[in-house]
Amino acid sequence: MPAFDPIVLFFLLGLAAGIARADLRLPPAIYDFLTILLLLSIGLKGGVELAKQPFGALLPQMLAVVLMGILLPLAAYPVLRFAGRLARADAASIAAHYGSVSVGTYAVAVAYLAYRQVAFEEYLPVFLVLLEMPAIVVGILLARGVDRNTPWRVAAREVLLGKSIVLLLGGLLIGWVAGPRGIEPVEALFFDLFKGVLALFLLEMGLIAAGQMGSLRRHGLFLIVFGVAMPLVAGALGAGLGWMLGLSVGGTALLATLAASASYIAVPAAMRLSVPEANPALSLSASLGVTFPFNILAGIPLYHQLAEHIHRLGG
Amino acid sequence: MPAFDPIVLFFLLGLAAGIARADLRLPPAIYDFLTILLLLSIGLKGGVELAKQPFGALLPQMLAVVLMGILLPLAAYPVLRFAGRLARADAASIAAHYGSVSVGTYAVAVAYLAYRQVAFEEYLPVFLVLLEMPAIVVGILLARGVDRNTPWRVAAREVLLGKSIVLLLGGLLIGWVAGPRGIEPVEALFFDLFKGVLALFLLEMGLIAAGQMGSLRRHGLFLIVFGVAMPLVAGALGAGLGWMLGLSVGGTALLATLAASASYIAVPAAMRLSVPEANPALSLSASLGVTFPFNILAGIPLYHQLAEHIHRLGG
Amino acid sequence: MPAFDPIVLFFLLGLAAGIARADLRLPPAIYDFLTILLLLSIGLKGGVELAKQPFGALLPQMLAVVLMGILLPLAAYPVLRFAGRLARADAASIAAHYGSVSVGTYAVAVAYLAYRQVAFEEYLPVFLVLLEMPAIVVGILLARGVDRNTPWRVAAREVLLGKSIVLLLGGLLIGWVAGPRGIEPVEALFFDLFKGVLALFLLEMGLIAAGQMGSLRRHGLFLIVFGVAMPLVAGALGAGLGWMLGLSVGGTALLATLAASASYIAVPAAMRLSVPEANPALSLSASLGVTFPFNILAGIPLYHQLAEHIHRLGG
Amino acid sequence: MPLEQRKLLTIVTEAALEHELVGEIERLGAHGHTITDARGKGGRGIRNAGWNLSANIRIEVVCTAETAHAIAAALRQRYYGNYAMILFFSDVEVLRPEKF
Amino acid sequence: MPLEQRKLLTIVTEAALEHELVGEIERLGAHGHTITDARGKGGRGIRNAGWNLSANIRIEVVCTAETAHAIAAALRQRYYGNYAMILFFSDVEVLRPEKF
Amino acid sequence: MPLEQRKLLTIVTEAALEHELVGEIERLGAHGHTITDARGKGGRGIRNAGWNLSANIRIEVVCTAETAHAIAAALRQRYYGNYAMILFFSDVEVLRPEKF
Ligand SMILES: Nc1ncnc2c1ncn2[C@@H]1O[C@H](COP(=O)(O)O)[C@@H](O)[C@H]1O
Ligand SMILES: Nc1ncnc2c1ncn2[C@@H]1O[C@H](COP(=O)(O)O)[C@@H](O)[C@H]1O
Ligand SMILES: Nc1ncnc2c1ncn2[C@@H]1O[C@H](COP(=O)(O)O)[C@@H](O)[C@H]1O
Ligand code: NA
Ligand code: NA
Ligand code: NA
Repeated sequence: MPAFDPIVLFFLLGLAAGIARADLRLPPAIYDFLTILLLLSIGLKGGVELAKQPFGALLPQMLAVVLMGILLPLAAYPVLRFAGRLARADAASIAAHYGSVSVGTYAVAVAYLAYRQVAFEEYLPVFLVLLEMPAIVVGILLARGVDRNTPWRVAAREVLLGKSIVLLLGGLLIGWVAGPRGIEPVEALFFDLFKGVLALFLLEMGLIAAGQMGSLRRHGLFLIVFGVAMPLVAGALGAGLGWMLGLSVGGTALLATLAASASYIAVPAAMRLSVPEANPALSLSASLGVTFPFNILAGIPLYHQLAEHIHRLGG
Repeated sequence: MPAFDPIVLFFLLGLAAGIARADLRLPPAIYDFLTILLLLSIGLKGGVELAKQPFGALLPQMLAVVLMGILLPLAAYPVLRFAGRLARADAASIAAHYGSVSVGTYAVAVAYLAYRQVAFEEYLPVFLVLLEMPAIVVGILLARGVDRNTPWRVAAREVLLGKSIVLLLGGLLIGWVAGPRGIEPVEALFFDLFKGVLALFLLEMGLIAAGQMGSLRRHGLFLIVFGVAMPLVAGALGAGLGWMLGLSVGGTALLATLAASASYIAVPAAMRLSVPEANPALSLSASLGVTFPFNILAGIPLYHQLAEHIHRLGG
Repeated sequence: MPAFDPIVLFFLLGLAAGIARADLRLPPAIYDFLTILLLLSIGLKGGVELAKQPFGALLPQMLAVVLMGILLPLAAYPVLRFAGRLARADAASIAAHYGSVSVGTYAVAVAYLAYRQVAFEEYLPVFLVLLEMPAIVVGILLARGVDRNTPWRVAAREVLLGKSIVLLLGGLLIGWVAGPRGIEPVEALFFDLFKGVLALFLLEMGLIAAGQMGSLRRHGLFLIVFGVAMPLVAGALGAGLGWMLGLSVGGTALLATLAASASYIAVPAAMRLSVPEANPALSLSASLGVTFPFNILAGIPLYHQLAEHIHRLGG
Repeated sequence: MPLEQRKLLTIVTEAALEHELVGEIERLGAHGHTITDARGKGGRGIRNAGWNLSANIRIEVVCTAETAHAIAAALRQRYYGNYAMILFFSDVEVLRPEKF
Repeated sequence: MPLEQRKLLTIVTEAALEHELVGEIERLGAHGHTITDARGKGGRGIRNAGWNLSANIRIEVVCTAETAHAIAAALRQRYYGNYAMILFFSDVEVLRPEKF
Repeated sequence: MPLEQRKLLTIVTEAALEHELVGEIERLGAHGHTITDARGKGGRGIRNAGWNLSANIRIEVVCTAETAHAIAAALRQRYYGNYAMILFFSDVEVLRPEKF
């Protein structure tokens, strides 16, 4: 069995094509479509499983996860600001990206676990939803302090009414209300095609990541180092938390992946409008050009091993 | 079992997202694609079944259905003109919308019956095709009388060569020529994914319906009342006709749904060009903002009960 | 069993709709998407099978196929130039189109063989990749001689980094690395939907072919005759070569189809930039308006019979 | 470089009219046109491209002043009353006057 | 045909701003606008439409010179510092001055 | 608001040329460009965007009159003979002359 899921080969193809400046790109409408399918699929899957859980039992886990989403950007900020000598707005914006999560990375981790037949708590998409937002609030506060002029409404609108949350949450609700039997008729599209859709999505992500290489070169070594070190640290924290919350090995690996992943859909959009002085090229080249490739190529197997390790040690 | 098919949850999600002005919309190219898939799927399915029928036996049914397509708008017009006090062109245009049919509503009804494992005459897509057109001719005549300047060629082109008819009819023909075995290789796309495609389509329809709410508020109560009452009356007529034609319970429910549904693809396009003085906001807000939601949320189960009732009474 | 695969009915539907000037067209983004899916599917399928072959054994076959790709345009050129009295650039460009291959035609042939359960060497997509390029080089040389100003870099970029090669080759590599088990998770999208995707693609090809009819009428009889005769001759050559290389009946039929098919994606794009004085309407109307329909409607069954015949005669 | 004056007529209107307008423009003497898909807002409300009935197109025609005025007059007469439509003229310079 | 002068203000900027800008333009007195999707390159690098964050839009507003200048001034003040954005004015003639 | 005159050069041509033209425009001194997808009709027939070979693009360049003329001259010389292409100039006013 290869070290990584064959699905990341599509990412590598996109990356290679992008670096070679091949005449290849998915039409924007298709990229949108694939994103919508992924978000709905993940939400629906989570919702169906959520229906089987006693909701009360999840509450403490949910609180702990939100706490992690607040602490991660707070921890990243000083590193970016002082070790990286970044401007305040840039440091805050990047911190927000890394405190939040990446749906694509999560999907690859799910595919990875499925490929290895590792079970996990199927309600984990709930954590995905929960982790989207807190880091954005923290990031805005870090950038502007407690400022009366902060366009909170704009930021809130961008996040709460952004595609990611609406479709994840919408999927969760539909899955929850409809239940396993109700979802059956749409499984062929949302579940059977999931991996294929993810493969195409990764192809495009490779092309996009290749496009970030240029600005990465301009913005120097620090972002590369940060883009690899941060997910490792965050992944370890996430794994630790997963174990403490009593998640299975698979669930622990997924929570580690969520902690380690950096947003490139919801957070950039929100930050662009609420902290406009932050340079989006910096956060995106770190998140898309370094951390995303690192996570799907090397990170996820690592977090999985880590989860196994902790569970073996911790019993 | 819930009162309605879980698939309409996607419509509700779209509606909620639209009303909340969420940043969500399917790219136009995707909406087009989903429509094309639905039309072809329905056509193919019907064509395969048509191959099993003696065509002659269908002819009387087909004539009766066309007659219904002529009578419905004639009945709706005076109500719109005099009770609703609408301008002649507007009354005629809305009448045409309600005399014709909605493919989306039909698809939801098919999903609803399948979910409940209610059988129906599989050649019903033929009626769908037949019902598209007569109401348009009636609507134009109502608007302009027997006028030499009526751009019949434009109207005919819009309908006969419009996407709906070409794909439904094309699908019917292909299904009919290819037969069940010939269609097998394309079933994975056109049949297995049908419900999933419909779910996404309904998501977008929810967003579109939400967009109609504003103009609905402007154009007042009458359209809302008409948009609910008209499908109820037409649905009852359709159910009666279905029973008289000897259709099964499922077929009767589907014919009732066809009668009750209002067009939002073929008719608006044809009317825009042949009766330009009609305000499209009126007909669309009634058809999309009231009747479509009403039918898929409450109407279809009702028409199904009605069909059962008639068959029980009528024997 | 009908004489042709039911899938070509979708082509006929598109053709009829196009000729009738129906209001039907796939959004460009969707056409792009379908092309991408087809190219990746064919590549992946080939790659998986390639993994099972000793590569060395293929080398002689590959060389022979490349040779055919060089000879075909060299043979076509004098006919076009002298019998057809075409300008040098035009003759060279059309020769390049016919020396290269059409992915759509190949896909229909694969569907045709699958429908008839005729086996073939699954690594044939390798030949598809190999045949894309040589004819382009030959075509440019024919048009410009050995000219120092020839923009070889532009032409090379157009082909090597064009969508066709990148996705076919990328698919081959991914399939080869991942192997059958690695590809399994994405089979639902790339393999199960293949025929359906092809059906939609053919629908659009019909519409495009209909658009070529006008310029065909303008450019006269010669192109029509050439567009039918050339594939017949090339198909016979391809069948002969297939038999000499020891391919199965199915493989022989496929190689004949490749030889007989004319490019309409990679070659036109490359020629437009490297031989701009060639009129693209000429080559496209022959390739899309004559040869493509001829091949999928009549050619493929013919090449199949031919392959059977040769194998029967040759033992 | 010898440049000559022409008019650029820009029309923004309902996508449903594309087929008809293109014919009309040609009949009135224009030698070409360019169309892009658009969305927007005006007196007849928001038209934002989600689906065909509410989509806009933006048509540009480079032509002589006479042709531009003839097209504008025809469109005003036939479409202003019932369709979402605006049009405006601007001055442009072209290289090959015989083309326009 | 009586024609009247107006200004055409063309803005090319980040797609992310669409919602905000449309509101701003309306508040400052324009009666309509037209938007097309675009890609391009400028001082802030290549922006080529692959996905929303790097996509551009092109907004056109036909209005009086005063409104055009008011919009330009507001955008310059609020957005020039932090966003990819250009704008330019041209002279156009319209048929129905009351509309713009 | 201090405004300065610049030229707006608009090119409508085959989508296949995008990569090449963008390079050419930059080499000739323009500081940016904006591209939208388009369809249309002209001397070389109907080009309606169904697929890449028959699709058009519409390129806009705001620049000095000299640069505009230099680009136009280069394009005329290299592409007019063999490609579907039109171009035209108009006068625009800009806020930040140093950008263009
Ligand atoms: N002042 C304006 N500036 C730019 N575009 C406009 C303006 N007014 C209207 N439009 C465009 O023209 C279309 C039709 O305008 P109307 O007929 O006023 O609804 C609108 O949907 C807009 O795209
Ligand atoms: N000189 C120019 N001509 C045409 N469009 C331009 C020009 N400069 C910038 N743009 C467009 O305006 C957008 C923002 O410009 P900038 O703020 O300079 O990055 C670019 O992405 C281009 O689409
Ligand atoms: N008179 C015109 N007005 C507007 N656009 C034009 C005109 N002539 C040509 N075009 C556009 O320029 C492209 C190339 O023109 P041509 O080289 O004449 O075929 C066409 O496909 C149209 O999009
Ligand atoms: Na994270
Ligand atoms: Na009806
Ligand atoms: Na060939």
